[in-house]
Amino acid sequence: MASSVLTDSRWIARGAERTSLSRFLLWLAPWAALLAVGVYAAGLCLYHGLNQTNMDNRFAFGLWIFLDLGIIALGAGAFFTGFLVYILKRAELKPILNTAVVVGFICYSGAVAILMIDVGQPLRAWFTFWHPNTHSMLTEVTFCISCYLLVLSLEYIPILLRNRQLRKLPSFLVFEHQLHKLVPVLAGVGTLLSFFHQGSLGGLYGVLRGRPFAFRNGIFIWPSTFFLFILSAIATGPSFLMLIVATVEKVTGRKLVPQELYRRLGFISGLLLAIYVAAKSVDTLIWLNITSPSEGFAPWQFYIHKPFGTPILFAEIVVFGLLPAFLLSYRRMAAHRGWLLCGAAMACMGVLLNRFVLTVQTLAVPTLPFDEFLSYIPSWQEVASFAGVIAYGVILYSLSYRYLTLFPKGDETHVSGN
Amino acid sequence: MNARYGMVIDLDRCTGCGSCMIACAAENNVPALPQATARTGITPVLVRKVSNGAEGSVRREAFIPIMCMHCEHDTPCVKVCPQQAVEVDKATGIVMQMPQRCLGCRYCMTACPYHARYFNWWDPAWPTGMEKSLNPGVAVRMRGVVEKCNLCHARLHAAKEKAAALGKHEIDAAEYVPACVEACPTNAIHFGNLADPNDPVSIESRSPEAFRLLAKLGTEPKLYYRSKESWVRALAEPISAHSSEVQHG
Amino acid sequence: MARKTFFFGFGLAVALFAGWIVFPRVLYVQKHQPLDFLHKTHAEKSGIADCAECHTIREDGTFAGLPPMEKCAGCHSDRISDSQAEATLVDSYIKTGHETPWLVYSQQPANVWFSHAIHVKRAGLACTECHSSYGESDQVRVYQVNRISGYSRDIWGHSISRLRRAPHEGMKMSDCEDCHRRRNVEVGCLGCHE
Amino acid sequence: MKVTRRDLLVWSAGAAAGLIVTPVPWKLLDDTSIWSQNWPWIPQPARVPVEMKQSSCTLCPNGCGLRVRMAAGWPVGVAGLSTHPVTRGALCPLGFAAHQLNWHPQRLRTVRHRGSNSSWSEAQRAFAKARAEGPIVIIDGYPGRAASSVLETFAQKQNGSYRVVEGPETRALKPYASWSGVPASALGYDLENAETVISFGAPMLDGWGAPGRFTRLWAERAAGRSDPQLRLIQIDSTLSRTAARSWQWISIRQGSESTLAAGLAAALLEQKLVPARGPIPAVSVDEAAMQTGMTADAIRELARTIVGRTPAVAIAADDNPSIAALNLLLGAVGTLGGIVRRSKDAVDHIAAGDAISSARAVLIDASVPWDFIHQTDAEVFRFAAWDGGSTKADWLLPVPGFLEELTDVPTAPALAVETYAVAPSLVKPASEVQSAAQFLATVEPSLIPAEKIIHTRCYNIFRALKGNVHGDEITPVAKFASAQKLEAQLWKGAVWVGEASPPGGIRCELKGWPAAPVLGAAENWSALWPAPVLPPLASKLYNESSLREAPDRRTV
Repeated sequence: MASSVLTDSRWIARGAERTSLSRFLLWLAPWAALLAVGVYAAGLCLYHGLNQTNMDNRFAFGLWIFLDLGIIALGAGAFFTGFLVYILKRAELKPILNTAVVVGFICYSGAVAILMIDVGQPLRAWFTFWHPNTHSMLTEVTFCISCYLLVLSLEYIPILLRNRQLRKLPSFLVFEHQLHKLVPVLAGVGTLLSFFHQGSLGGLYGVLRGRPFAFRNGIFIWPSTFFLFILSAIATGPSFLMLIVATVEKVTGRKLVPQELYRRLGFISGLLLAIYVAAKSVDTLIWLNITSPSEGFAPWQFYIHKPFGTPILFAEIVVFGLLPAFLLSYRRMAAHRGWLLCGAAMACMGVLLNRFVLTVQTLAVPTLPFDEFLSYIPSWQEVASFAGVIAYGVILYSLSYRYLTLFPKGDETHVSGN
Repeated sequence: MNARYGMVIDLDRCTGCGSCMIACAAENNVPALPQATARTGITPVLVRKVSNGAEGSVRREAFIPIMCMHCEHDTPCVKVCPQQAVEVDKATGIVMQMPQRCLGCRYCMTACPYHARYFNWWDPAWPTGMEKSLNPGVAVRMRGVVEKCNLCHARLHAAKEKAAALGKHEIDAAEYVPACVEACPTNAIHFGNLADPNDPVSIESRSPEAFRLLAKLGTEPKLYYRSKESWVRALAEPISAHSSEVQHG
Repeated sequence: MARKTFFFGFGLAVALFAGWIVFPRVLYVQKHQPLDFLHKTHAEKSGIADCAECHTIREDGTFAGLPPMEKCAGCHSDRISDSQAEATLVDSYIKTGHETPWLVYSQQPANVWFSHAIHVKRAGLACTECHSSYGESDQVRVYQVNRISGYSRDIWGHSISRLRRAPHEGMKMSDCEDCHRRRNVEVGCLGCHE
Repeated sequence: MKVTRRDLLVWSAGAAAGLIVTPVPWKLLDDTSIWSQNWPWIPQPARVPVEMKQSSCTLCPNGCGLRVRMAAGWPVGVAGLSTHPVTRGALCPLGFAAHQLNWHPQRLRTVRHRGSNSSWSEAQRAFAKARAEGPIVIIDGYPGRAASSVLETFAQKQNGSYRVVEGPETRALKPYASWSGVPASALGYDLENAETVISFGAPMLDGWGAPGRFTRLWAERAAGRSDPQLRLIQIDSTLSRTAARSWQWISIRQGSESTLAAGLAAALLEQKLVPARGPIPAVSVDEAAMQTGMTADAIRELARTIVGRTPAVAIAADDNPSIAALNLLLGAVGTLGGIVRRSKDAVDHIAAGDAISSARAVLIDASVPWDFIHQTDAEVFRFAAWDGGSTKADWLLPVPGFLEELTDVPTAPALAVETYAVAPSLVKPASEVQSAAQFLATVEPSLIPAEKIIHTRCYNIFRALKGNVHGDEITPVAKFASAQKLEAQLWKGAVWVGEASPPGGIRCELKGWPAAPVLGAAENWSALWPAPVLPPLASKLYNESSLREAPDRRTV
């Protein structure tokens, strides 16, 4: 028995090579510490209330909303890969499917956890389901995200149940088998749900008639940001997955997926990003010339406040939009792993910048003529809560990687030297 | 007939004394917390200082009380609330905020262009014994919920109840006067029914001196301002020729 | 398979028993009224016929709720019977001048504004519409209070499932809303909330 | 049968499935959300009947008319009394939260002696000892009340001295008092009939005089009008709150108010805008222009503006003889719309600011929330409801707080007519409180108690048959059948208003143009009153808005 305490080989998939348990625990320790700090900070916020944050009546949304929107956008790789594999039958993407599910699950569950801290009365949050205001984008977001989290859990369970020990239970095996058959359906449902909540997250700000910086005219009942968010999320989701897989390869020292898959992901990402940049540019032009002036705001006014000058608009569309689209889709650049990953990172930064501009700059710029420009610096509790979510993600992914089969075994080959 | 309660605030009369702010807070059991600041405190009415931006003897200053404008069309806060904690009351036109329904997501606060919504960052507290001075008829809000001007609904309740006791269907207009209106030492705040074209406030709201803040947003606020001074009227527009500024608090 | 069914069924049965039988008993604390006040006796012996004789609506429309001790003292300034309740009333409350700490079955929370004047005087509702025939009761009910919410059980209603409750049972917001819907009365949130 | 781990697992699955169809999860979800709506640590107001009472505010000598909402014996809301003849429904911002003051953490509830708790009997012993040893100076923070009369009588019996604290409005009337012999407390401004008001830094719209008195006049006759019936000309070195709203703001160099007054006088005489009926200023218009930073032409134009709409009256922020001399020249002394004498029988009192050297003990009756304490070696007995901060008193003696004491309300400073009101005790006083007058009555039983003096004063009003009583309606005193009926009206919050005194009655004898005062008075205004004890809600103005700049500024 003593040996079984020290080793966890019983739980590791047959034939898979994993580092020793002690090294693994050593790797986990700092993340666990960070998670503990995060849980403590979140506990402070729940116990004492949101006065623990540096948000205020004008800056009613802060770091959390920005990062929530960010990680949900990055987590879009989960539904999009499922969509590509099961609906569009792009089988070559299958090797990253499991990683996509796990990353998606981490992003969404983390976002939901942060949202629960971010509301002032979490005990009453279920009222949204009981007394929903169907006109609110946030209702749409809440319904779709909770449903999609359920879908992600259902997608995650088969991966979990294929663990060496768990599959010994016959009923689990049956359950897994049944669920597995469901996965294409789940992918379809997930795509639908994601489509709506990615969109309604964009709509969240786009509908704000009272915030002309964010307000957008729409198509049907949805403002243009609805569609831009979907586009930008599916454009950067694959890039983020690429970055994750590259990081895992780096950390584990193993080659997990073929280089061709990187290029494939990069091409998809780059192509969609190019479409997004085009759409975003059109939208920006419409907003500059029609939407904003019709509400009585001269758009240049939004850019007179440093550091939110026009360079940020340029950075969003060109530096972190057009440029990574080029790096990812231009064959000669994408052939270099370095440029490819650089492009992917820039694409992810672009989507984060877009979410930042929409959440933070919207609140910072004045609406009333006698308002002043505001700034806000998150408190340590806000930062720590979020760092806790990142730690949670790393830990959950590490555990999943170690004990579950995320990648096809054939691809787990040693990279020489490391 | 349904009423549309609204106000016209004569900015030429506002001296910025702050009586409305305190009367409002006292009426609505708003706590005064020592840790609250200009950015975290609850001031359902907030008097702000504005200027024409000039310096020296040509400088002009005015005071402008900001409160919920009770927007009538496409009310930004009502539309965004995920669980119907905000609604426009059909009978009165009052934009009602229901703290007991609110989950504290603060989406409505980001939606409000007037920054007239406030979040309870702390649990309310009073020095020992001072809770005896709380106004009966207004429930104290707990932390984690949004609140704003509900046009002194406790006074509307009292007026309705009195009317019912007397067997009347309509309230006596004199019985329902919001605290800020009552408190103003220069009678700068005029309160009335905009649905009645002959109501003095209704007539005043149509005066060429009357204006509304950010009217181009199309939300049809029921709070009007008026001034004889053109630079004050220019505050209606977000882009003014003068670069207006505020006291930094 | 049978073994599995047994354990599954056993777990199910335990949960059902705990949820339907034990839980309501644990959730509510039983409290007794400070005095054995009987509406029926008062109606019969003192000829009080109208609820409003004691539960008055004041001139400004506000509802006085339970009558103050001085109203009781009108008849009970000294003991007028030999019961224990009579002795408690006169000795502990009337003579000391303390108000009786009645437990109000229909107590609504601070955030609820309910106007008896509007419902009784304008809408012409009978007291029994909401309070059932409590005014004719000849025994004192046990007062049950929810441990978590602090509400009287009458708000939720006696039936824990709320499924087959009597027409007058239950004073939750949904009950108010149902009645308003039936009568086509629309009041909005702050119509009933403070 | 051996129960395995798997059995337990299956059992749990069954239990979980069962639990879903019991009320447990759903009722708990509902109850916890209800709990969050009724957190036991959130205080909620009691459901008690509310009744309306009328009274007068006694927190400062302005005596605003109050409408007090009372619930279960406690005040739960304060508003202005619209039938009040002076304040007409207005209150200072502080007043709207005055009902919180009795619960202020700095409320004095026990006798304090040099930082430690003591008792009334100890205080009495100490006072008796001091009284035996030497003269006692009594400083009255709110002169003119029945209680003031008790304090004054005691001081006379002791060969002691009775001094009063005067507000800046009263101090600004001091020059006329010294030139005419009429006490400053008997003088007032007839603003109701003035058409031009030239304020030399007096915060006319920001806490000058009784709340509502000038602001309501201004709102009705001036606000927003390009050619108002009442012209408010504000002379201020900065764009003050009043300057911002005035008809005309004259910006001058800080501290040059006296010079401008003299310069204006010179300009008036030079342009023959007024008859030469007073002293001749020693400065020329050009010299005044140099010192004030205005142009000579601007001063001349201002002079023309002033006489353009008369009656015109200049108002100083504090004791400033030059501005008083300007009023003499304008003919604004003893005339309609100018400075008037409102009472025949007021007496002059020594101002509290004068040095106290010989006193063995100083008794300060500061039942107002502001403190004013002077350096003295004598033993100081300070009566106050609130510990207003930096007091060096040896004894802090708790007095009844807001609405807790029966007192009367004499005429507010700077009024044109006499008024009288009674503020009955509406709230049960905190235990262990005693007013200064009550305390002195225990020391010296021969004193007539304040309550009796109030009855006498009411009776005297009835007997004089002059003026009107402003209650729900206005009733002439002559119409009252008995003194009791009149008194009952006053007890219910009605206010007696005397008759306007005929013009004249102030004959100023002034040799030459007075020298400028040492202090630039206008700048000193906000420093006159140290930081008051504010109701928590009033502090919102400072903490939660940018409306009021400095935390040590006077709020009323």
